[in-house]
Parts: sequence; structure tokens; C-alpha cells
Amino acid sequence: MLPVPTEYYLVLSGVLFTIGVIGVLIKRNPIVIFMCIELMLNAVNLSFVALGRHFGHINGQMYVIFVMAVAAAEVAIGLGIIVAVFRTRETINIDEINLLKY
Amino acid sequence: MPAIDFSSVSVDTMMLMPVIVLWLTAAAIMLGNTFFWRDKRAWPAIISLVAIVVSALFCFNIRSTYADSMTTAFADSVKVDYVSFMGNIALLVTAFLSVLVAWTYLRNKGLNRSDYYVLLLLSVSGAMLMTDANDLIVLFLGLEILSFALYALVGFSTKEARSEEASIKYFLLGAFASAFLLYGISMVYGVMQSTNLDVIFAKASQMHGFSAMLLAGVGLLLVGLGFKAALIPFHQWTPDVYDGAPTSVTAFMAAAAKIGAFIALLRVFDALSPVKVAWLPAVQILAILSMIFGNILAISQTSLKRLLAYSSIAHAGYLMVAIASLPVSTTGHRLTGLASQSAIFYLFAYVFMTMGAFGVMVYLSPEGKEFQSIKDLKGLSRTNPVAAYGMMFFMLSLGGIPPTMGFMGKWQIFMSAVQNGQIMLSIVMALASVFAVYYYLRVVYMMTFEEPVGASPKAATSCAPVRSVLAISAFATIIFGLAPGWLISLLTVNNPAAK
Amino acid sequence: MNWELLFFWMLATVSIGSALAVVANKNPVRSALFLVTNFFVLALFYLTLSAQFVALVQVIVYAGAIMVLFLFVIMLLNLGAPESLRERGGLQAPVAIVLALSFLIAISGAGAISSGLPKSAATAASLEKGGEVEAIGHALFNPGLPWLFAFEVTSILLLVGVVGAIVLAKRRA
Amino acid sequence: MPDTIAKHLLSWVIFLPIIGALILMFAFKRPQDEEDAHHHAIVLADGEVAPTTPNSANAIRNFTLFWSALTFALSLALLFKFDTSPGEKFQFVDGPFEWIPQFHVNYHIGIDGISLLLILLTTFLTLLSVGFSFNIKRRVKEYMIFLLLLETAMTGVFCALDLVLFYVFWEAVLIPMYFLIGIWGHDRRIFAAVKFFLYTFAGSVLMLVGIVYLYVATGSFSVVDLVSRGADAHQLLLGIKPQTMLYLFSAFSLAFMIKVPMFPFHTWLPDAHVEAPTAGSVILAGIMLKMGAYGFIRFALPLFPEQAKAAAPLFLALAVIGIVYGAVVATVQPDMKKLVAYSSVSHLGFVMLGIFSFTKLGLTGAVLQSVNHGISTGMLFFMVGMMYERKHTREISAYGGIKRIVPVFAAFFLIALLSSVALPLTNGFVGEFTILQGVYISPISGSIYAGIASTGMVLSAIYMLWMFQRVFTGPVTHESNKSLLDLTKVEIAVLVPLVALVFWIGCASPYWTKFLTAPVTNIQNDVGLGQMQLPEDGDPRVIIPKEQSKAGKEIIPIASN
Amino acid sequence: MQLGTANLVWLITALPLVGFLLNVFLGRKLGKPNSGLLATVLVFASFAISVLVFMSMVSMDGEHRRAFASLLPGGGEVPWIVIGSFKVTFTALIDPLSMLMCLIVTGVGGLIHMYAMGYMAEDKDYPRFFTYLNLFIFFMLILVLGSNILLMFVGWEGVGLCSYLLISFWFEDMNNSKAGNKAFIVNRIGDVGYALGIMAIFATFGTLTFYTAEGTGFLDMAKHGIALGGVPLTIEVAGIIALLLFIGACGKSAQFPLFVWLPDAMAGPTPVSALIHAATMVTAGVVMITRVSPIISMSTMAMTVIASVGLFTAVFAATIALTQNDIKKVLAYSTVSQLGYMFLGCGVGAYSAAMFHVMTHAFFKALLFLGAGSVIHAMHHEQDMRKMGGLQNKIKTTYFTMLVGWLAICGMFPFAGFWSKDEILANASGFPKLGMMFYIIGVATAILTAFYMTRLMAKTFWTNQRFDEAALSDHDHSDAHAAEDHTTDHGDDHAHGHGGVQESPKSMLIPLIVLAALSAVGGLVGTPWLNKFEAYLEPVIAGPEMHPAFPIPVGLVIGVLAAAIGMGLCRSLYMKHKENGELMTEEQKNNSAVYQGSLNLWYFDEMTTHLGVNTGGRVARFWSWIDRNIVDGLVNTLGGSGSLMSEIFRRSQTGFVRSYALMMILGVVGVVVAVLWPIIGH
Repeated sequence: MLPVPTEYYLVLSGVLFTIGVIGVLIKRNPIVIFMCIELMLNAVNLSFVALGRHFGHINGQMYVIFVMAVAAAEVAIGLGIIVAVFRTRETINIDEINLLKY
Repeated sequence: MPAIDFSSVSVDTMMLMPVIVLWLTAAAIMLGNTFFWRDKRAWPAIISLVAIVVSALFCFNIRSTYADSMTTAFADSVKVDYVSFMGNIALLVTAFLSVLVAWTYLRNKGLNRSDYYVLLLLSVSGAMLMTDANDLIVLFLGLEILSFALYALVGFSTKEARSEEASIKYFLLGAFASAFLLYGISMVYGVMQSTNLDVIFAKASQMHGFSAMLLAGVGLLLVGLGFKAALIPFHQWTPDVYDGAPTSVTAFMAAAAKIGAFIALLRVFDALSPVKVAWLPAVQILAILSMIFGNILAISQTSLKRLLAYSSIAHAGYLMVAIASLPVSTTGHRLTGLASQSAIFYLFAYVFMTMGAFGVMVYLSPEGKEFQSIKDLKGLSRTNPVAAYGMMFFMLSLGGIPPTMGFMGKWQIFMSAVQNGQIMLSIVMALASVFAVYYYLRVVYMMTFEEPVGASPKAATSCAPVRSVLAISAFATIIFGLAPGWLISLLTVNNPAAK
Repeated sequence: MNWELLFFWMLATVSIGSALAVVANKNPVRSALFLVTNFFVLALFYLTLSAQFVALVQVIVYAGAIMVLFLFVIMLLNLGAPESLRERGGLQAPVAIVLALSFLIAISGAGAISSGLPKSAATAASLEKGGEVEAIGHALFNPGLPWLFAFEVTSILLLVGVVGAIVLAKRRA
Repeated sequence: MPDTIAKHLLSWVIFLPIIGALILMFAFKRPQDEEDAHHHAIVLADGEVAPTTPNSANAIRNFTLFWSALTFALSLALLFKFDTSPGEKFQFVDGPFEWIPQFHVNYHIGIDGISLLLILLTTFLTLLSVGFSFNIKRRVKEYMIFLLLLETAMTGVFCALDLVLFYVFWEAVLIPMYFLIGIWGHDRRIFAAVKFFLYTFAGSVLMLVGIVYLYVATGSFSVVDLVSRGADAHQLLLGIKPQTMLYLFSAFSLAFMIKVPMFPFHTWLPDAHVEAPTAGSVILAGIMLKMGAYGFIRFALPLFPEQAKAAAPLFLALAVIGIVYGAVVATVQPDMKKLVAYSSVSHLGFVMLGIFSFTKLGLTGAVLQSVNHGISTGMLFFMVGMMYERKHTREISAYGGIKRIVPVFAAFFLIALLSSVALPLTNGFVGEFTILQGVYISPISGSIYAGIASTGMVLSAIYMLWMFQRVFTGPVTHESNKSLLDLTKVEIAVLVPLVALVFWIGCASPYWTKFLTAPVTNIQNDVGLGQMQLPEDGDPRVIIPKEQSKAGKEIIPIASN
Repeated sequence: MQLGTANLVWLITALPLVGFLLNVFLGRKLGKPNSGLLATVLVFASFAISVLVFMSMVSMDGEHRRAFASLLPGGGEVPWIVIGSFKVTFTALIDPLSMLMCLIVTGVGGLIHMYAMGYMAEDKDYPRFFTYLNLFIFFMLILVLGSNILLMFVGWEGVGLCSYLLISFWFEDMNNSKAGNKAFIVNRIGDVGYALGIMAIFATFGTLTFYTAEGTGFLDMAKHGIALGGVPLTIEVAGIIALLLFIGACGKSAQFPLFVWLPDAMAGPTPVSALIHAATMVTAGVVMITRVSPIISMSTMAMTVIASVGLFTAVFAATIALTQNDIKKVLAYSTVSQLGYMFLGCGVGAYSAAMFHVMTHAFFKALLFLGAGSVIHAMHHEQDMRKMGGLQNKIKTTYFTMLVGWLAICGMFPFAGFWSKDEILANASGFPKLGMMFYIIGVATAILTAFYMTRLMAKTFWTNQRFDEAALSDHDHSDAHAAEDHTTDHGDDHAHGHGGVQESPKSMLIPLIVLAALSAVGGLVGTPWLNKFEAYLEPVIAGPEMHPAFPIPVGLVIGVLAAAIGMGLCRSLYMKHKENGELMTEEQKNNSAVYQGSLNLWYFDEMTTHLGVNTGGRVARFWSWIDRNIVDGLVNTLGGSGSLMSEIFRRSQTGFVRSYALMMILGVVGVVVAVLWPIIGH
């Protein structure tokens, strides 16, 4: 009945999520890492919406709205942190940020 | 369109007053700072303390009103029961002590800004939402409020590279973890069509066989919350962040994040207890890894903050034993067993021990100097016996040695574990706590056995607030160690199943 | 083969491609632009999933506000030049890819995302109206539903974000 | 005696020291450290030695002495009011008062004869230790506080009738002792203190799991309920699977074995003893090791009788190994304290042997030997400490031929030594012989164990006398030793009570063993061995009619010329 | 039956104890000679009471000469140990055996005390000496008087202690100290056997009391062949008990192989050698075996072992005594040898003969030791017989008294030793199967005895003087006695001031004379024709009937002949070498394996020393090494492994966010797999 089966969306969302994960793991620029995290969140959003449609109720979309709010706040904080780090160290390469270890 | 009925809102708001008070206070402090005192005075701290007390009074009020019944608010998205009550009280105690710690610490560090208290109150409110949450989305939002405020607090000392490093590490990993949590929520939603914990429980109880999506979702929830709780292998941020963050923040986050995360874990996994068979092995593995490696890793630490960080990982492992001991509930009387009681008791113990230990660190950090290394404690008992023996109590309590509160907590977790068949875990826990004692004792012998070297650690200036923290914590550690009955009774009144 | 499915495959290809490009690109600015692409594609998906309001918000908030902020910071910190960050070889990338893929394989292999859904309960009405602003509004502000409270909480969340950002980024003497 | 005290006499005995500690904590100032052996005297610019402020330190010392004497006196009241007739199992019972009602944890204390003797030993040795510790110059206040805390914890261990209460006291003992070793110990004190703490702690955490398991299975932490047949909790105990009971028994036993310590868990002992200050060593050897034996008697045996009987061969074997092993290793120790420490391993092997013979003789002897060991080894440690104070070394080779120089010292040392080698008419003999006799007649152990264990008599003579020979006899080997001082009056005052006890117990043991008759029978009943029909159970007054002389037919006829 | 003097018995033991205590606390104040006098008087007082008690006992009906008395004032059964039915009281058993020993101990002991007052007069530790002596007498009396075997054990170990203390009396010489240790430790080995024997007795009989008035003592039972303990009384059980007790006796009475301590024990002052290591303590084994004769007699096996060991020891020690140069060593080995005789007697069931020999031996061996002491005293602490000679005219009293002792020990008619030794040998000959062998070897040993004793007399008295009399005052003593000098540092002038050989003071001579008299006539109480002694002891002994293999006169004649052969041969040989008093040249000595063997105790001591001390020490050190490095090493490694692992694992905390994230994703995969396992697994 649904033109595109929900599972398709879910798998797509899983793939996007995984790409986001890979990005987080292999990128060195925290901004890009952060972008990859946003990618992961969006992947989840996709599955929320798809599931919501599947169940025929609005809840799936509600989650997305909250996730967007969270993402927005997260960006504010995250970029603030990145700026602050850049101020103290003049770099944001996370491979150079390891004063704290062991 | 159906007519919207707002009549229940005022009652619901009453239920949430403890949190709302904090929100209002945060706003008030911001305004006050802008218009009145401008970071100069102690007002924000005092106002915060008052607000916390008021919030606690609301808690007690709610409790006395709804004494023996569980109730929910805001269309079941918030639960009001003894767990939320105790969780809120624990968090408010944490906040109270944290404000006092910060009062002294921020002065000595030259960080005395009102924003700190705003963020602190907001983050406590987030954690309180986590404890109240009866819906995964509320849980998620609460967790994010807590986390965002903590990211900012960790990086609060903006001129310190260490602080900012800690902040960015915490932030990146935290965001990463919360993405997993969210994915987990979506999977649970995909199976249950709802994220309400009551619904989840009801549906899970009626499920036949396993749903892969549900199980994967449960696993990802465990990851997301396990990160906040600092379980191995999601722990690696902990030492770095504890180390880099301003000490007062470390103290606060150690306790508050743990309370929020574990009460959330309790709620979630209790709701999921019908599928305990599936998640139990994972929980057991995380518990064992955390207990063993948390303690082992702590042994070789030289920085007290890192040591306490690893110890907090180990404590998370102990608490995980309680999670693993959650009974498979069938009656609908949820979170009434020994497992949740013992976990909450332990969280209380952990609050006092941790706040006390960090309090001592703050107490020993005079202006311009920050206490860091365990070696700085050498001979403390000669130069400052009160601080030294106070610290000794916290360490012994963290080590779970009677007659301290830490022992009483550990003992109850043992009981819940044994009662629910987790004997293997209790044995691992017992043996792991031997390793733990090893490094706690190292702190103790540095203070007491060694002679002071060079200039002895001086007390911080304007240390009255932090001294009161030490006094409160030490008192609680001993009193609840000797007579835990009152606290336990608070945990059991609402609790017909437990004897 | 219906058009919708074809459309899905096309969009899926673009979204995966752009996501990969985000990861693969060494220039953060380009990564950001590919991410914007990805977000647009997702918005299109939402439209096909009859979530019109969400699609709109996706474009406004994500592709618009958030990504602009990203680019702003990249420019601010002058990190736009490619290869401003040295890349070193090592096991990190291969191990990361293997682990991430095994995660995907585990959840999909077990059927966690590819099977087991109940029969769809979607109705024509839900498909038609479910994503409109009105429906969203009624859900969001109904005290009988949990969203009202979550919505209120979101305000605090944003407040925290604002205060946090100010605390962190404000330059002090 | 005021009524409130008389009513809760036992609680007063337990908690009086802690009250003293609190008074010390709050009512006394922290004194300046006096000139100490380890540290140079504070010399002022003009060469004058800085005036020390002994007053407050002395006040602390005197107060602690007074207070421990008070505690001892109060514990003597226990002795005099004790009823030795086999009536109530526990006397001076206080409680059960609800402590943690949610888990049925009660404050419940009471003593039987075994506890009584060990409590007296505790208060007595603490008193002497305080007296001896007048020589402590550093951090006097803390020292005395820890001693008093230790006393409370140890006494509590011997009184607790509730498993949780017991465990709390049991662990609480570690803390003050840890500090005593760590702060006032010798060179490797930190290592020793940590090892001591960790080793014993490691042993007892599993016991905690066991205790908890018992509670979960039975709903009771009360030893009284768990042990007494017919009680609900006991019935539940019977329902636990034998395999599980064995694990529980192992958990309890491990804790006690480490504390005793039995081979092969003994290695913390030499380290702790060598590094501890004298009073610490005395209390460690004199009392704390007995906690392990007491644990077996009070908990492990009555709670798990079948398991204990089944495991008896293992324990007997380990005990015997410990006896020989400890003695052999003691022989070649160059350090006097270490020698005495290893001798403790050997002596405690006897105690364990006695316990696991399950005979009246063995059990009585074991308790008596516990007390004896406290006295004789305590005395030896005191004297080694005195020697250390004089010369700052415990190496045997640093002495030699000093009997001529310190004859009184040598005489006291000889008495302690003879008590330790179990010479008749000293206390050691009564304990050791009755143990061996009990082991011999026990069907569980038998003569082989007695035979091997009795080699300990020879070995103890070897290591003790050899040490005496090397330290005291022969020509004076070190010129510096010629100026050694003989015992001071204070030192004699510490030792004389011990000597008196050595002979009192050695010559009039019934005064002490009468307290043990009832409890030992109780233990035998708890373990289910009441019907063993051993020679010790017989009636000695059976009159044999002379006419029955033909009874033994296989005997060679004895010609009476 | 009531003993009229029962309420005096406690004084027998109490008086020496009082002496001990007084000397402990007041000895230094009393000083010389008062402390010695006090001790001596108290022992003689004890002797006097013993005599009184003895008289009243003898007045009892012969069959029932047994009484019990408290060892404490006030009477009654004062318990020492009471546990269950295990009960030991401080009660004295008054019977012929105990009273005989009482008299010997207090009588001979008193004499030796008296002697010591002279002998030790120069010693600065004079009070300490008498302290120990009194303590010894006390314990010895406990040993003989104890009404149960555990009380006997008290005395047994107590005298061991005193022996230890007195051997190492001059402790400043390490050799003395070592000898003391050796004595104590070797004795302890025996004591273990004894203690196990006691335990076996309790296990078998359920009591440790010898006899009771009701007939419930274990000897009462043994006599009737019944037992009330858990173990049935069979021959094997009796044999085991007997052998265990005999191990104890071996230790105390210096039987092979536990005799090694006794020769070394001569390091003690000579009165000690006389009292403890000749007259009283070393015979305790015989007393004990005699006491438990009802049990011993049950097992032929045990009896054979005892007799064989005794006889072997007798021969073995005699061969060693042949070549010793130290006058006290000769006497020591002679003592070992004579004790062997006694055990031969016990072994063949001739308990009364053995006890008879105990008594006569006490007389003559004490005499010989005291005489030797007198010689040593005269020679200014020279003990080497090679440096003596020609003393017969210089110290006449000593010489004549020693002559009596010599005759007695050689078994010359009619001296004391003759009767007792002969009775043993005669009874031995009647032992089933082995009797004649025992007899022949016994007689051969008697010849050896006569030979070495004559050698002693010859070397000391009869051969020519081999020392420079004037030099004796120069303190040019052998190293071995440096310590003895050392102790007398303060008394240099008055002690050895007057040079030359001098007869001992009266206090030393009177005991000699008394003992000589006893040695001469003491044997007459037990002649084969009128054996009063045997009759006297009969109530306490239970042994088989004795049937000597040949008529009594034959035995007596053989005995005299044996003694005469030995004495005559030796004397004639030494008279030929009167100049240097040596039968062999140095070269001959060095080349003679037999001589060297004998001189070196057949290397037995070296062997045991090597085995016991060196190998034992090595084992102990090795064991100690194992303890530190393996048993404790494991513990420490386990403890250290925590730190080590910590150091290793903390490296995983690299500080790089990406590696943390990697760890997290690893955890995610792990958790997801674990959670999904129920599905993936199928």
C-alpha cells in the first residue's frame, strides 16, 4: 500500500548513520566531525519520519522537531566550544589536542 | 479538531515545581546579573542555594501529597514516584553542595561569574527531568539539557587550554553518543510505536519472541546512557574531562551525571525487564569491564582528579550490578525492588563521598594554585588534620569499608545482586573493590603516613562554603554509614513489594 | 517499477553520495556544502513521506541556519584551506570503517532495520494530512499528549544552548 | 555500678574506648612532637635543645592509660559476673535492637566463655600496649586515638551476634591498625600496611557476599537464629543446596584463614609484624589473629557443620603444614620480629588444629592457646620492641652475649620464650597439649596429625632457643652493647602482669577453662558431634570391680611376682 | 590406706621451690655463701621430710603401700587441667618407687648442693647456680612424685629446662650455650615421643592417672588388661604406647640415638654433671619405664626393642669411653653405658634390678663425678687427663673415695655396682630367645667398663705427673674454659691465687665420703639372697617372672671375673707406660681407624650434626626462600600485577578523541552483538 516500503527508508537511514559514524571516526577537523554527527542525527530523523508514516500517526514527525531543536542548541554550544578551543590553542586539529591523557 | 483541555495543566505544573523553581531562578540570576550585581557578589550563589532548598521543599510537598501512589503528569510523560523523588533529592543535594564548592572555587580561580550558577541550575534541572522522565523523548531532552550545560561548564575556564580541551572532547563524544541514543529511541519507537515507558513495558510484556529492532534499540539506549554513566568501553572521556574541567564542575558532574544516567537506566531497563534475557549479558559485561578496568586503571594514577575519574567508572560498574539485578517485573509495580533501592542509596552515598573528596581538593586549592597531584597531599594529616581525616573518610567510604556509607551502599547492592541471582557479578564486585581499596589507601597513606614535603598545602581563601561541604559530606558519610535506616526507609515507603 | 520507487532510488543515491562526499572531502567547506546537499535531499524525502512541515523546517533550520553557522565558524577560524589539517596514515581509518560497517551489518543482518515491522497502519488521511502544520500544531499543544511538555522543555534546552555559547565564546578581558 | 551501665555492660565495654577516643579528639590539644629516635632533636642556635612540650603529650598518655584501665576494669566486671553454668548460650546479651530494620539487621551482642576470654585479652593487652606506648613521641594524640578505636572494633568482633554487625567490626579493625602500622611503623611500613589491609580485606569481601547470600536465603542475619536448631532461619539454612553451602563455607573460611593466618595465606603476617610498632605487633599477634580463629568457632563451624566436617582434612592438613612450615621458616630468620611472626604462624596452626579436631579438648585448647599466644607472643613482641628501642635494630646478629649486661631482661625473655615453646607449668603447655590430645583422640583427625603436629614442639625449641643463644649467650659480640640498659621499672610493670598470667594459666588452667566448658559443648552440639563418645566424654570415676580383671583375653597375662 | 604423713608431702616439693623463689628474688642480696646455704638446707629439709614420709609408708602394709597426697598445702585434689573428663590434678603418688627416687633425689641432691657450695665458691653467679639447682630438685621431685603421667611429664620437661640452664650456666662461652641447646632440643625430640605416648594412653584408657584409690588409674586397668578409652587395648596398642614412651626415655636417659647431648652436657659445672647428668635426671627414663611397667610388659616386641637399644647403647658408649681424654667425658659415656644397662634390665622385665642399678649408680656415679670435680678443682679447671697423673698422693681423700667409686662401677664384689649390674645381667640371661646373647654382650661390656674406668684411674692418679704444678696458677687454661675464667674475673686473687694442687674444701669432701660409703655398702640391700630391694619395689612393678639361665652364684662369679679382667688388664698396661700414661703413640693413634672412631664417637655426632644442623639449616633456608619468593612472591606478584596492568592499560587512554570514539564504536558493536545474540546466534 505504501509506495515505498518503510524498510527501504530504514536501511537508507542506517547507511547514512553509518557513514556519519565513519566520518566521526576518521575526520580530524572537529567541525567536520560535528557535521558528521549532524548527519547521524538526520539519518535518525529520516527513520523517525518513515516510521511515523508507517504507523500512520504524527509522532514520528514530533520527534524530528525536537531533534532539530536539540541539534540547533548543540550547534550553538559546539561551535562555541570550537571557537574557545581555537582561542586557547590556535588549532583545532583534534590530533593535537591531547594535553589530557593516560 | 478536538477541543483542547488545559485543566490538568495546573496540577501537572505542581508536580514539576521543583524543576520549574530552578528554571525561574536561573532566569532570575541572569537578569539580576545583568541589572544588579554584575558578577561582583555572592548573590547568585545565595539565590541558588535558596532555590535549591525551595525546590527540595516542593519535592517533599509532592511526596507528602502523593505519598503512597505513583502518579504521572503531562500526559504520562513525567512520572512522580519515589524514584523521581529520591532522584530529585539526590540531585538537589548535589546541586546544593556543588554551589557551595563553586562558591569557594570560583573565587580562588578568578572565575566568579553568575553564568556558572545559571548553567548549574539548568543542568540540574536536566538531570531531574531524566529522573522524572516517563517518556524517552523527555529523557532525551533532559539528558541533552544536562549535557549541554555540562559542556559549557567544563569549558567554563575559557582561558585554560585544559578546560577547553576537556570541553571539546566531552562535547564531541557526548554528541556522538547521544546520536546513538537517539537511534536507539527510534528503533524502540519502531517496535512499540510509542516512547512512553509504561507503554513500552506493557507491550514488551506481551511480546512473544524477540524483535531484532527492539533489541538493537535497547542496545543503543544502553550505549547512549552508558556513555553518560561512564561505563567501559564508553568511558574514555571521563578521566580527561574530569581532569580538565574546573574542580567544582568535576565534582558536580561526577555526581549529577551519574544520578541522572543511572536513574534513567533504572527506568528504561525496568520498563524493558520483560526482555531482560536479551540485555542482561550486555549489562553484565559492561558492569564487569567497568568494575575491573575502572579500578585497575585507577591504580597507577598520580592525579587525584583522574584517580577519582577512574574510580567513578568503577562505581558506575557497581551500580550496573544493581541494574543487572533488576527483577523481571510482571506486576506493574515497577522499580520497587531491592535493586533500585540499593542503586539509589548508592547514588546518595556516591554524592557525599565524591562531593567530599572534591571538596577537599577545592579546600586545598588556594588562590592561584590548583590542587592536582596526589603527592600534594603528602603529610596533610600533619598540617591539616581535619581535612586529612575528612578525606580519609571519603576514601574509605569510596572503598566500601565499614562503618561508612559507601559500605552500606555496596552491601545493599550485594544483596540485590544475590537476591536476583547475580552472584557472579557480586563476586566480581567484591574482588574489584579490593583493587579499589588499593588506590584509595594510597591517597590515605600519602596524607597520613608521609611527612609533609616543602610548603604544605594551604587552605583556600574564603573557604567557609567548602568547609561546610566537607562537614556535611563527612557527617552524612558517617551517619548514614552507622544508621542508614532512615534513608532506606525513604526509599521503601512507596514500595509495597519490598519488605 | 513505480515512479516513487525510482524517485526514492535516485534520492537515495544522491543522499548517500553526498554523505560520502562529506566524509571523503578534505576541505571542510566542501564537506559543509555536501552536507547541505544531503539535508536538501532529506527534505525531499520528508516530502515523499508526506511530512511537509518537517521538510520545510529541515530546509529552514538545518540547511539554512545550522549550516550557515557551520560555514561561518569555518570562515571565522580561517580553516577553509584544504589540508589545513595534516592527515596521517594509520590504522584508525581502516579499523573505523570495519567497525562501523560491522555495526551496520549487525543491525541489518539481525533484521533490526530491515524487517519485522508490523503491517503498516497508514491511512490515506494520515498520508495526506499527517504532515501539515495544523496537525503538528494540534499534537504539539495538546495537554493530553506528551509533546506539550517536551516542547516546553525544548525552550530550556535552547536557553542552555544560548547561555553555553555565550559563556564559551564571549571574549573576556 | 550504675544501673544503666550494669544493664548494658557489654555495650559499655565495647564503646567505652570510642568515647575515650572522642574525648581525646576534642578535649585535648595536638601536642608538639617530642624528640624522637628517628629524628634529630631540635637544636636551637645556641646549642640548647629546644624545650619540648611534653605536658600535653603526657596528659594524653595518662588519660589514655586511665581510660584503657577503666575499660579493662569494666571488662573484669564481665568476668566476675559471668555465669559458667551451662544455661543461656550467650550472656550479657544486649539487644536485639533494630539497626537497619528494612533488612532485619540488629544491634545484637552477647558473649559466651570464648568471647569472654578474648575480650579480656583484648582489654588487657590494650592496656599494656598503652602503657608501653608511652615511648611514642610522634603524633601521640592520633596514636592513642587509633589504639582506642582499635580496642572498640576488636571487642566488637568478639561480641557481635549479628552477621552484619560482626562484619562491620571485622572490617573496622583494619583501619586503625592500618594507621598504626603505616604511621608509626618502620622502614617498609607503607608496603606492609597496604599489604596487610589489602590481603585481609580481599579475604573478607567474599565473606560479605556469603553473609548476604545467607540473608537472602534465610531472611536473617542473626547468628543465634541461624545456628539454633528449630529456629526458622536455621530450617531455611538446611534447605540450601549442599554445593552452595560449601561455597558459602569457603567464603567464610577464606576470610578467617587469611586472618588466622593459615598456610598459604600467611605471608602478610611477617611483613606486617616486622614493620608495625611494638604495640601494633602485640595487638596484631595477640588479638587480631585470634579473630580468625574466633570466626571459625563462632561462625564457620556452627553455620556450616557438615561442610566443616567434610573440609576438616584440608584444614587439618593446612594447620599441620603451617605448624611445621612456620617453625622451619622461623628458624632461619635473621630478624627477631620476623622470627616471632613466623612462630605465630606455627602457633596458630595449633589453634586451627584444635578447632578442627571438634573435640572438647581440642576446642578448649584452641581457645586457651589463642589466649596463651596473645600473652606469650605479646610478651615477646614487647621485649623485642624494648630491645629495638635500645639499639634500633632487631637483627639477631646485632646482639650476642648480652645476658650478662641485661640479666633481668634475659630472664623475662626466657620466660616468654618458655611459654612460647610450651614448657609445662607455663600457659603454652596447657593449650598445646590439650590441643594435641584432642587431635589425637578425635576420629576426624587422629594420631597421625597429632604426631606431625607435635614435631612443632621440637621445632619451636630449636628456633626459640637458637635465637636466645645468639642474642643472649656467648661473649659480648658488639662493644656498643656493653652499655645497654636493663629493663626499666615501667617496662617491668608492663611485663609482670604477663608473666603472672603465663604461670596462672599454666598452673591453674581450670580457672580459665571453666568458662569454656559450656561454649565448647554448645559448639559440639551445633556441629552435631555431641555423641562422639571419646575418652574425654567418659566418666572418670567409673569404678572397675577387681573381679573384671579377666576382661582382656588377648592380653599377655601379667605375672605379679 | 591412710598415710600418716600425707599432709607433709607437699613440703617435699615446696621446700626446693621456696628455695628457688627466694634465690630468684633475694639471691643477690643473700650473696655467698648464704644463698647456697639456704638452698642446701632446704634440700636437706626436703630430704628429712622424705625420710619421714618414707618411714610412714614403709610402716604400711606391704601389699598396699600406696597413698595419695596433695602437692599443694591444704590438701585436696587441686586440678591442673580439667576439660571434659580429661582431668589432671596436683596429686602426689606415694609408693615405694616414688619414695625411693625421692630419697635419692633429695639425698644425693643435698650432698651435691653441699659439694657445690665449695665447688662454686669462686663463681660470681653463685646465687644463680643454686637457684637453678633448687628448681631442678623441685622438678625432679614432681617427676617422681606425680600421680599421673602428665604431671610426671611436667617434671620431665622441667628438669630438661634446668638441665639446659645449668649446662649453659657459663653462658659466656658459646660452646656451653650450644651444649645446653643441644641438650634441650634432643630431649625435646624424646619428649615428643613421650607426649604422644601420653596421648595414646589417654586415648586408650581415658585417664592419665597412674593409680587411684578406686582402682581406675590406667595402670590399674593395664594390670587387669582392660581399658576404658575409645581404643581397645591390644598388644599392638600397648606396644605402641610402650615404644612412644621409650622414645621419651631415650631422650632423657641418653639412649642411642638420642644420647648425643649427654657428653656435651659436661660443659656444665661438675656438680651439675654429677646431680643431673649422672645421678638423677638421666635415670628418669628408667623410672618412667618402671612406672608404666604394666603396659611395657604387655608387649614382648617393645621389651625386646628396649632391651636391645639399652644393650647397644651400653656397648656403644663403652667403646667410646675407652679413648676419651676429658675426665668428665669418660664419665659421661660411662653414664650412657650404665643407663644402657638399666634399659637392658627394663627391657627384659627386671625392673627392680634396673631400679636397683639406678640407685647404686646414683651413688657411685655421683661419687665419681664429684671426685672428678674435686680433681678438676685441684687442677684448676683442667679436665684433660693427659695433663694429669700422679695425683694419688696429692689429693688423698679424693683419691680414696674415687677408688671406692671405681670399684663400684667396675662391679667388684661387694661394692654397690656389683649387685645391681649382676642382677640385671642374670635376669637378662633368662629373656626368651635372646637372653644368652644379651648376657654375653653385657658381660663383655662389663669388661670394657672395667677397662675404661681403670684407664681413668690410671691416667689421673697412678701414672706419673704430667703437668707443671707451678704453672697451674698462671691461668694458662685451655680455651674451652675461658668462659669459666671470665666469670671469675673478679675473684682472681682469692680463687686461683694459691698455686699448686690442693685438696678440696671440706664441703666438697664430706659428700664424697658419704657417697663413697653408700657406694661401698649400698648394694647390700639387694643381694640375690636377701633381695630386700626387690621386695620393696614389688608393689609397683608388673613384669614377667625372672628365670636366670644359670644359678645365681655362677653369675656372680662371672661378674667378678669380668670386672677383674678389665681392671687387671688395664692397670697392668698402664703400669707399663707409667711415664706418659699413653698406651699408644700419637702415630699409632692417628693411624688406627678404631681409635679414631672411638675417640670421635664413631662419627655419630658429626653425622647427626651434619644431618640436623647443616642439612636442616639448608632445608630451612631453602624453605624460607620459597616462602619469600614463591608463596609470598605469588601474593606480591598478584598485588603488583594490578599496578602493572594499570600501567599497561592506561596507555590506551591516548588523549585523542578519535581513539576514544573508536573505543566507543567497538563497544557499540559489542553491545549490539551481545544484545542481538539471541537472534544472531540462531
